Amino acid sequence: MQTLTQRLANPTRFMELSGSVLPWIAGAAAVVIAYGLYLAFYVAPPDYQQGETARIMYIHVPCAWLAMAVYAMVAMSAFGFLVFRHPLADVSAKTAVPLGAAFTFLALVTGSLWGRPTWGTYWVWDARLTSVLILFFLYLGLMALRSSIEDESLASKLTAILALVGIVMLPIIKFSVDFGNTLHQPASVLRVGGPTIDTAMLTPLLVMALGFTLMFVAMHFKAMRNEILRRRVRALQLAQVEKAQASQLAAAE
Amino acid sequence: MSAFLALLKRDLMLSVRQGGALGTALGFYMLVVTLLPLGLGQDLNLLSRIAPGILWIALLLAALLSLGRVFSSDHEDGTLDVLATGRMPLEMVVGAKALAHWISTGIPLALTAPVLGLMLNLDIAVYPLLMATMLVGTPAVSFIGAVGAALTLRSYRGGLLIALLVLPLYVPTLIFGMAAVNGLLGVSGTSAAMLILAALSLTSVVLCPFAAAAALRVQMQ
Amino acid sequence: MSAFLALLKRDLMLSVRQGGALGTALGFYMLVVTLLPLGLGQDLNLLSRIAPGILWIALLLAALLSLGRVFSSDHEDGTLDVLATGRMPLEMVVGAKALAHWISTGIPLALTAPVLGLMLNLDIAVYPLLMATMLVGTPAVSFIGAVGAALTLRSYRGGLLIALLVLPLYVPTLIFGMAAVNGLLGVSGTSAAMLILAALSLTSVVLCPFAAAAALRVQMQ
Amino acid sequence: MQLVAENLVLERGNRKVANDVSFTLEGGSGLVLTGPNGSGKSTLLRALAGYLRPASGSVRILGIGGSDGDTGESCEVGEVCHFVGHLDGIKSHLTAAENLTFWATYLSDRADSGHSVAHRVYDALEVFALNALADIPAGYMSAGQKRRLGLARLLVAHRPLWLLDEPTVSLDTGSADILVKAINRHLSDGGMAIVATHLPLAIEPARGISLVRKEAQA
Amino acid sequence: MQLVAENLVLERGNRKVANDVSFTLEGGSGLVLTGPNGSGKSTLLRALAGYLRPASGSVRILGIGGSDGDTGESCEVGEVCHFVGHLDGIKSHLTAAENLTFWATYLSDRADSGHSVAHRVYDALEVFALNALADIPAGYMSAGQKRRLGLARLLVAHRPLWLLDEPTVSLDTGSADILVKAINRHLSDGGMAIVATHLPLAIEPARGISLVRKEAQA
Ligand code: HEM
Ligand SMILES: Nc1ncnc2c1ncn2[C@@H]1O[C@H](COP(=O)(O)OP(=O)(O)OP(=O)(O)O)[C@@H](O)[C@H]1O
Ligand SMILES: Nc1ncnc2c1ncn2[C@@H]1O[C@H](COP(=O)(O)OP(=O)(O)OP(=O)(O)O)[C@@H](O)[C@H]1O
Ligand SMILES: [Mg+2]
Ligand SMILES: [Mg+2]
Repeated sequence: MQTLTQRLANPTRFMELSGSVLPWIAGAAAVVIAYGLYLAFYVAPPDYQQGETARIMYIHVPCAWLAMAVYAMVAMSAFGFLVFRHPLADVSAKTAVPLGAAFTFLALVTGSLWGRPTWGTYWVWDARLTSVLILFFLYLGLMALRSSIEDESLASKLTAILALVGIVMLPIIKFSVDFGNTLHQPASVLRVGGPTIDTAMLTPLLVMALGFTLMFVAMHFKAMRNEILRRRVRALQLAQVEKAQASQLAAAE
Repeated sequence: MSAFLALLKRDLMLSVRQGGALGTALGFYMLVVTLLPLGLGQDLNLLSRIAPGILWIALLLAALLSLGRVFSSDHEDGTLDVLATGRMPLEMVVGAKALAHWISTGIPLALTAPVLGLMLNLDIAVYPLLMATMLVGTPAVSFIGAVGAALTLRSYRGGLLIALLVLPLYVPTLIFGMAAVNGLLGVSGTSAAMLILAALSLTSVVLCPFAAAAALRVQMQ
Repeated sequence: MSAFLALLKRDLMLSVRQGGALGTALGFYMLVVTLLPLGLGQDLNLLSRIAPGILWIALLLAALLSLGRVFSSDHEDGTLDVLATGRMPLEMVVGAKALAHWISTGIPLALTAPVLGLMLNLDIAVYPLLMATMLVGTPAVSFIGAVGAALTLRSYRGGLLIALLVLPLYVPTLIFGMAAVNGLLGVSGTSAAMLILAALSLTSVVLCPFAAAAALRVQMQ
Repeated sequence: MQLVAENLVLERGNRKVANDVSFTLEGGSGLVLTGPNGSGKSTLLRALAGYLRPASGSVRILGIGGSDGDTGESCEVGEVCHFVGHLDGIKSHLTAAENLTFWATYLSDRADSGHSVAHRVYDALEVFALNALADIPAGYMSAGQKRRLGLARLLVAHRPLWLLDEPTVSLDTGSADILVKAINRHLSDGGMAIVATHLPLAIEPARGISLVRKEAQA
Repeated sequence: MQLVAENLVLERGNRKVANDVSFTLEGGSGLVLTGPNGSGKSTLLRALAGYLRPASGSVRILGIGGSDGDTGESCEVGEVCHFVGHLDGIKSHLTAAENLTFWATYLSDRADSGHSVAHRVYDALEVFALNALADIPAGYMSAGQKRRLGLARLLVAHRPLWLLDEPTVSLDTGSADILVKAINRHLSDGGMAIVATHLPLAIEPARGISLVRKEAQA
């Protein structure tokens, strides 16, 4: 008997299944984010130090979390592809990279925008900010390597290896606030010993985080479906070229 | 002329095909700038003070290192031999390839500098001037670099050896580029520095192809 | 074992023959450090303050860029195919080549740093520590770099693409190297940073050959 | 000693270039691969050497190991073969002798321990008429001289299986004869050789396999 | 039209590899260079193409230029020849058609203005049986396919003189025939061809020059 993952890993099954759940996930993401925004702007109190600007947090923090979570997912997919040689794992890794890069970019931009009023500058070179920037470069490296190789299956394997090597950076980013002096807030939610943040702010934050995660899942499914279709079209085209070639060669000989 | 354009077009095409030359040079540029604060500490005053110099030097390195295989890849697969037959002189071949390098690398690098300036806390007022000096100065970078690439055609050390040969030749460009940006010399001094920079670029565009072609010829035996 | 030594010896021999690998990396190192005062102005206080960071970063670049063709030159002339036959696993091949790179480039670069420190007006008291961190840290540079070189075996962007892939991975080495030199953390902090640096090097010596060999294998089809 | 290839299916960029190739090669005999350009000779050789993973099927070599204490079970082909492809594996900055000395040390096996490295290198240079060029950097050699140097590698270390991809390219007739003699001597010593070629070669005893260009497959 | 080589002395690394070579080649006829490995065939061809400066002697081509208004005086051989050496001059990142299109544009001469670039490329691909591979990157081709693509360059632009260094390397017999036919057609159209080869090739009309290995000279 096949396990659930095995059944899901069949591209055809995946297309059917993702096709039917995609609208629901997308809808849920929209609803949760809308509710989260409502909570963030109308219910949550302004920060006693930073005032209204603190509301950027409800976008910034989910983006920052996803930036790291997506990389973990890319690495897991890469592992799955290298070990089990399953094409779907590669599709997943390939399509998650640009999304992860986008979330990282958003975390950087929202952070910078927030930094201007609170720290008086768009950018400081502390460990946390720099390490997120480095994560962004890792994503860029994955994309650059993949695009630099013409042979698709080769490109997949090489990027998978790089993704696995890069995973050593994740703990460094996560714990960068803990060593060295930094302007950035230390973790107050995802920390050993439970969150230290006020519930009035924690709830909207968690709702937004959930909404963003759902949004990521929806976009990832959509991108994966596109990629699978693209590969099918390519295979068909190749087969046609092949046929034409074969008949031509036969005629030539 | 059509041969010149064909070569220019092919080189630009290859620079796109072969794994985004552009993206890589830009990525290198950004990474070098990112590493600096890690090495120097995060003192923003310090950083904004050294920013223009750092940006210029990192640009020189990124442009230079992407030049490495401009000729040697053509030499290794026999293309250079064929390019040397026909009526277009080798000097024009060098010109086309250096021009392609400027378009595909020099210009984009110059245009990225402001973004990096932001991260180094560089005064926004300096951006237009910085970009202008870079746009005016990078032709010299590409054409002088081509001489280095030609000289190291058959050397296995490629990239680094070129750097060694060519970086000293970049000193005038760097000095006048910095002089123009820093505006140490006042407004009239700035425009004088820009003029000199332009003269440097023009001179290298005219003279370097001859040196590079001569270097290629002796190595094509 | 004799195969490992034979390969190590050949790589060292080639690095001497092929136009002085060593000289080139050193020359690059020196040039970058020399260009800095030109770009930054010759404020000696400023220079001596940024010296350790600059020396480390320039070392990373010089080491990295000399790695570019470690595998690809062997690939292009068919040597890699032959190295892969026989009983020595590809992991050991990678190990031998990375080790050769460390010996021929990493160590000399670390030993040159004080000379350049002199030019940057660096406090003499810092020299032993600076050299020690570099000696301890450079194995990580060579072995992590080998992964980058293996990943870009067939890419035509060589040098720069490696830099893009590998520089982010050098960040921990750079950070702890700087932490150890700056002694910001006090004596005990310095030795802790040194230990971490050594751990980074050891880990990369052990793990990187596997990643690099895997990358080579998929490209040797 | 026996090389067994079973139902090999080889793919290049998602296209099948060999479908269901099976053969057995006994120690002491050769196999000549022929076929038009693009029919998959090089691909097959690379798959046999283990560089290319077959889409399905297997290659095994049986009965090796008497000499170095293996169990005599099947083992990886890559470990017991010489592969000479389109590229020579020669460093142009090293002299002919240095190139061969490196390969002799790197590739040497317990079976070679009878002869010193220098001795084996000298013999190999001798056979391929390269002694006059021993101290000349390979970068200064003509195409055929370089090819001969690449082939001399076959003699500096013992390997039961030789995989040769168009070995006579650039060789003059005299050199081609030398090569054929070396192959035949290897076979008569109980070795095996698989040679892809477009020219008729007097390899004995040898069977031939002729590859055809594959039709398109979905 | 006439190619005149007079008293050519060629040196490689301070060693003479050709001493006092002289010949005249008339339009419409070929010349086949033979000789053992290292006898200087490639060196002679490179000297004719102008890559290598002869230690003494001269190469001139006379009577070219009726077509493009030159004075009919002698001119540089490099400008009017096709050179195909051991390397193909093919970019593996470009497809077959893109490679040829580039060469057709780059090399085209006034004599070619009758046919469009696309047309010439199409014809050349056709002749060398490469049309099926037109849109495949050259990096994916087999050794022989790549060689054929390198040779197809001969047909995308007109040049009176062809210099070919072992052009049949890696070609199967069918492809070698195609090449010989193309050379013979070029000769019958009044062109000239100089071919270095180790195999007998049916080039007509052609004289042969056989080089011998030079003894070491101080
Ligand atoms: C470009 C600049 C910034 C970047 C790259 C960045 C990055 C990050 C990252 C990666 C996290 C997730 C931390 C974790 O879960 O451990 C985070 C969380 C957070 N950031 Fe930022 N940040 C930036 C600027 C700012 C600024 C200016 C502020 C406000 C002063 C800020 C406030 C926060 C807060 C409050 C959290 C939540 C911490 C927690 O509760 O776990 N960030 N940021
Ligand atoms: N770059 C070089 N530097 C010094 N000597 C060289 C160089 N290239 C070739 N030679 C020497 O010149 C001689 C002639 O070489 P050439 O390549 O012309 O021979 P060839 O007739 O083409 O041989 P083959 O049939 O092997 O291709 C050889 O002895 C060779 O060693
Ligand atoms: N790296 C590659 N990627 C994709 N396809 C390839 C690759 N290498 C070869 N091919 C294709 O595989 C087929 C077989 O190629 P192969 O090199 O095995 O042929 P061959 O029999 O050795 O030909 P030749 O006689 O020309 O050397 C060819 O059609 C070729 O186009
Ligand atoms: Mg082949
Ligand atoms: Mg030759």
